Amino acid sequence: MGEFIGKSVKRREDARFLKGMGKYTDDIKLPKMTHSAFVRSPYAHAKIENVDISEAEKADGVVAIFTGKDACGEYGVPCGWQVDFKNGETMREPKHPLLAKDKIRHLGEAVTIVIAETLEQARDAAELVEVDYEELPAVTDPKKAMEEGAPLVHDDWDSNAAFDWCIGNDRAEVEAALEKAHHVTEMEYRNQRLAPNAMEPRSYIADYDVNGDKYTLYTSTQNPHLIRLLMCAFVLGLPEHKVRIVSKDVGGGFGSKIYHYTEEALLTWAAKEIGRPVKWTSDRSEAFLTDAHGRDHVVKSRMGFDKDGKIVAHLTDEYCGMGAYLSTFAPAVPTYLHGTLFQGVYTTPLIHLNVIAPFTHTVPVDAYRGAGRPEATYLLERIISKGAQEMGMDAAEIRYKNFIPPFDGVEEAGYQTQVALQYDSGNYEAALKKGLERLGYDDFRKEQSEARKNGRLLGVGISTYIEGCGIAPSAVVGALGARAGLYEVGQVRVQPTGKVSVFTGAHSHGQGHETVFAQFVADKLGIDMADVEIEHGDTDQVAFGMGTYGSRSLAVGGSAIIKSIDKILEKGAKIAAHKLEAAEDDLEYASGKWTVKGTDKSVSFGDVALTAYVPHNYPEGLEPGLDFSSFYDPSNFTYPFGTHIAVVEVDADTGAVELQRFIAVDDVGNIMNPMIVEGQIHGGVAQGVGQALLEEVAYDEAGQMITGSYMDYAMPRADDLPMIETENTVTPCPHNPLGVKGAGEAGAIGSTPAVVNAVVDALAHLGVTDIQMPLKPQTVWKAMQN
Amino acid sequence: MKIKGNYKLPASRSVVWDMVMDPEILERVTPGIKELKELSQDQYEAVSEVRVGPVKGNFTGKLSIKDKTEEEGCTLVIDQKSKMGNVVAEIVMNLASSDEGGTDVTYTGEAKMSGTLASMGQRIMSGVVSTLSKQFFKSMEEEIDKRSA
Amino acid sequence: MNVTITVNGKQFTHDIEPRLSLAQYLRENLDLTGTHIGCDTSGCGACTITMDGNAVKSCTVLAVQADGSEITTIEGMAQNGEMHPIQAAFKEKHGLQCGFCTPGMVMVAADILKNYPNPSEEDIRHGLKGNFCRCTGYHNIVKSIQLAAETIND
Amino acid sequence: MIPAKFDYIKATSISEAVNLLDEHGFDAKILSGGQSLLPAMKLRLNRPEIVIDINGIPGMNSIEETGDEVIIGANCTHTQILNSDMVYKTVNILHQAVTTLGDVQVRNRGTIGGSLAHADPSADYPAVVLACNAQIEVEGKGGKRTIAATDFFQGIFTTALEDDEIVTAVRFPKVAHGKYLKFYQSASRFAIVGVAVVFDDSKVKVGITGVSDTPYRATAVEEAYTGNGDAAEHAVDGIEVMSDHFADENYRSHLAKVMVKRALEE
Repeated sequence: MGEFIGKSVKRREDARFLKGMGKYTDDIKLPKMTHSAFVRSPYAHAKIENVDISEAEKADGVVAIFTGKDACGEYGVPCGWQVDFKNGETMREPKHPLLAKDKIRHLGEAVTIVIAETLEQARDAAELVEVDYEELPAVTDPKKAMEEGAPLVHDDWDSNAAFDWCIGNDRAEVEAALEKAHHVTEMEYRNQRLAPNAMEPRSYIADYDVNGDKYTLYTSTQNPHLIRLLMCAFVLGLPEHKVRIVSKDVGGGFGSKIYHYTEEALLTWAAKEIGRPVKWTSDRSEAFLTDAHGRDHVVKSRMGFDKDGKIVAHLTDEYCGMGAYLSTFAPAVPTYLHGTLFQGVYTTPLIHLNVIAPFTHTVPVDAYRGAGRPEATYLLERIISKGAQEMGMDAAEIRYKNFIPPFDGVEEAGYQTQVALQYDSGNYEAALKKGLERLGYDDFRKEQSEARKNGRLLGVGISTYIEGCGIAPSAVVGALGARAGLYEVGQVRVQPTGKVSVFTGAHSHGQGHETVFAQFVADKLGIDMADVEIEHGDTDQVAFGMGTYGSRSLAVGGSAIIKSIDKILEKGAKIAAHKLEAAEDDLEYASGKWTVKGTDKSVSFGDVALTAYVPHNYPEGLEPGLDFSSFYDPSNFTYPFGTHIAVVEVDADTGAVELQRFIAVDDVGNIMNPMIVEGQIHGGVAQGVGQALLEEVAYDEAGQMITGSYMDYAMPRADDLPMIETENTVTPCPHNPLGVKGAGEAGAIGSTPAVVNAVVDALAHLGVTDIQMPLKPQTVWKAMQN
Repeated sequence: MKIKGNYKLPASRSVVWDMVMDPEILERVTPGIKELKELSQDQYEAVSEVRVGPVKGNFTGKLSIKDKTEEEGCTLVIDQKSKMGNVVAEIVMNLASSDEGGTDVTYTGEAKMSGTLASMGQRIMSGVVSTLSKQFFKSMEEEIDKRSA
Repeated sequence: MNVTITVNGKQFTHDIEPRLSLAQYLRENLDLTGTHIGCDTSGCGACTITMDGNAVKSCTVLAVQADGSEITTIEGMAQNGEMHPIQAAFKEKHGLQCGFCTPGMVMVAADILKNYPNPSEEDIRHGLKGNFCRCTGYHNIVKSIQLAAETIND
Repeated sequence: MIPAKFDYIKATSISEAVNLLDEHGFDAKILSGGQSLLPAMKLRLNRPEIVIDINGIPGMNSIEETGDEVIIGANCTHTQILNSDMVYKTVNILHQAVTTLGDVQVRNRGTIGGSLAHADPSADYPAVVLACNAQIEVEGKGGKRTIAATDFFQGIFTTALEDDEIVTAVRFPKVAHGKYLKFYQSASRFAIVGVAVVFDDSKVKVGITGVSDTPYRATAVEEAYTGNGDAAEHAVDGIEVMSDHFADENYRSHLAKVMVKRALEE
């Protein structure tokens, strides 16, 4: 370990954020910039009979108004992942128009954009646009969308299914095993729809420079290069080298800012039309209606156990809502990011999952923190606990019985699951053991039974999760339907003075890349962190990139940088050898200098850098310069895992749940910066607890959203949460150079079932075996009454 | 959203029925209604200004009466549009003679809202309907008082 | 309407529309973009500033209402290039990730510490009720404010 | 979010505000703390043509004590009330309610007069003013008058205020022993049920907010009270109970009883 790796180095990005000097997209003002406002549908499903912009056009300050009848109405945003029907039929992929022309398919779909000199004028004029709609019946529930006679979201097909997919063992074989099982536990529930709610609303500014015929889009995205690729190649047909995407400070994403949104392409198009920059920043109300949501699975599941509590088979059927259109990664979420985790940390021998993914009259659903893995973990960790409860077993004991034994992926081979993946390394029982020790499990059970005698309802919930991060390699994901590679790019440019600029295709929107990446770069080069600058979020600066999501930045992006560092050191050694008049093999590199082994003869990194750029005395045939770029395509996913434990008390009179303790034991492989990893876990846990107890996007039957603001969409506030107790076990990833696994989503994956298990545990003696999320006081109270 | 309630009016069924069927009276007693224009038999164009605490908006649209059974009941169909969202409601109203000589009015129905009204108004909507209904019947009562005076 | 407002110790006079919120005024007229807007219903607290010493949500105050008042924004917290103890504590305790809610958190923390110089964890969590953070789970924000209290009291 | 255009007038006296209200009728809106009005205007759920700011009117933001009363100016912010030692000592139940109200920032701007005039069915003050039998001082074209809390609330966002009247102060009788308890909605933090109980010898006065479209005195509870929590069973007798996404009629009725019981047993 070096000077910085593994240390809780304070973040270098903090100074600007703490002083109010961050530059989020909405903070940017361009000369002659115009402002825009959208007219959005108040209906979930409707025919557009007429759009009258005549009054609006006359309003003060209006620069332009566009509707679906303008040229922009011909463009559509594509999906980035193709998942076909299990019978071979191609995925149904509707066009997602930039502005609706004839038909509305979800509440809040954009009908008209009004561009004006000021934001006030744009808003005022937008109110004057008259749209005549004929409201049509809507369907918002994924299961109901597949019922006979359900309103069709797209008329091009005879059902709402985008695809119907399965994974695992033969269904009949799984069913037969369930028939024979000693005990079968069943569950039916909804993994409710969530709104990601990054605190910075989406914001875009498009600019067109007529001189260079060049577009610039400033956007609050997690994924600048992919936005450029999709927008240029699939939406607007623009040459990529004429388009620059800038995404500097971004105020949180949690998935919702990965995707290419219609507004990005529309503004880019409009900027050229009007010859001026145009800005749009979402209101929170608009965000609820238009940001991609998460989850929305309707689940029916059966798990079979033998008499010892060993799982013998697992069969699940799900309806996973896609919303009205297919968002960029939507099809991958309930399939390859979900079904592939159905093995969990258990030795389940037979698994089958069927997923029907229907269109509904709702905003598109896509990856939200964890993406498919929280939904898989929720199912596994709830159903195994429910099974234990039904069979009179202890929740920890049943898990110990079913764990895959420890394996490090080096001495012992990786673990091949029934659902396509090969886990890299794992030690699942160690994490559970550590968590139970931290809790004082046996003592808690005593306290719980004492409390019950006094009418107090205490409960503990355990969740032992696994997830898959840094999805790769590209050839595999390509075979699974991805329309992009999932490698990452890392460029290391050593400046003549020995200062280092690193360009990464990963993107930080809170994760602290500028610090963590600089930590390992400085260590690997043996130089000071202050001499390393991390650049990201600008397609003109960074060669290419695949952005940040799926906890991939360090495992994939970091590894790409390591590859370039290796090349730097390899070339540096040649220069050093020349300068020291020694053989390369006789040199060793440490603490920022090459030394001839066993002597005090050395040359510094800075000297070598200068020589590379002033190659007067230089190895023959070697190119000047010290600047390398690498693409890293991992050989496998990484598989973080861990144990989360929640302790709750339920108010017997009101059903209110108090989260008293939360213990998170996470194994994310090697840890670069413990402070940042802990912070990621805290945040993930808060979001997972949010899903368990508070959060829910609710649409009514007609497709109106009844939780469209912070007055009705409940998110955790400071007084909803306790301090979060974090612990780690460390099982390095065997296949990437840093041995890291990823920490961004773990918190949100393990926590949700832990909390629900705890509440059910608190009420178990009352005969409660399941409660639907979110566990609102009313819901819990009603469960207690039955 | 479900709407239901009942109210006792101190007048006979025939008086209450005639009042409900009289657009002039309806215009006077219905909270917020500024203008009720008869389009055809039992079909009206309504212009209203609804003011409930923080919410104030102008609505326009149709109001019609169907399934009429003299002195027994009818269905009120409301379809009102505004900048902040639209309201569509169908309310079944039944009249029954009460023991004390008055009329028991019971109403049940369903209201659908859209737009900002729907997404922002959840917390208060059942209260709004309750208050508006009370206002309606209180005005009816005043109208009855006026007539009997 | 003409307003004169003192922001971070400097006096400004502008002719503005009455409907301009103080948050927009700070961002658009003064280019003080550290004050962020995260919601429409006064629920998120990202726009928190202090007005005559009290934390308020600047999205729910009209700029015309601030006529004659003294405003401090996040940009006014550091003095002579030195971070305010609250800012320094947020850095020390990793009380921020994406940074978007951070200015509001720092400004409300100032109000909390004004009223509770030795706050308990509960006082802090109670005081943060009006501010959403989606990144940190509040854990390190609470720790930051605890540390800030210690530093200020020292 | 940006409100529709309006004219802004900063009133310098009560009579000026009243005259403006009289002149402009429903086109005008009084701006006090603005914590409910401004969000509604930003969402364009309301679009007054004239906003009359009463914050600058002198004499409306003091807390004063007479022999047996505490008089709180309508423009007093929630924070002012929270920090008042006098309120803490003499009307502690009011102090209790304010601690649960909104958040730091909202309490720093919002005012007691604004909140009462707004008459949100889930606000905290109504339960307290009802249980305390507070008197609400108002002024309009017709002069000053006093409205008893029990006559003040008439429906959702609806009060006994005439169209040209504004709240100028609230007079609380000193209360030796009282309890405010709230069960809040987890998103808005408004009350699903808020219960204020004032104990007076062997009797109680009970005010309830959040349950119905109008906050009410739970007279059935008061009549049945025999010194313990049993009377809580009558918390919603004769009351039309609201229903929403977070609490349907059944659950809300149940919660009302639970919270009344707890408050009575404090």
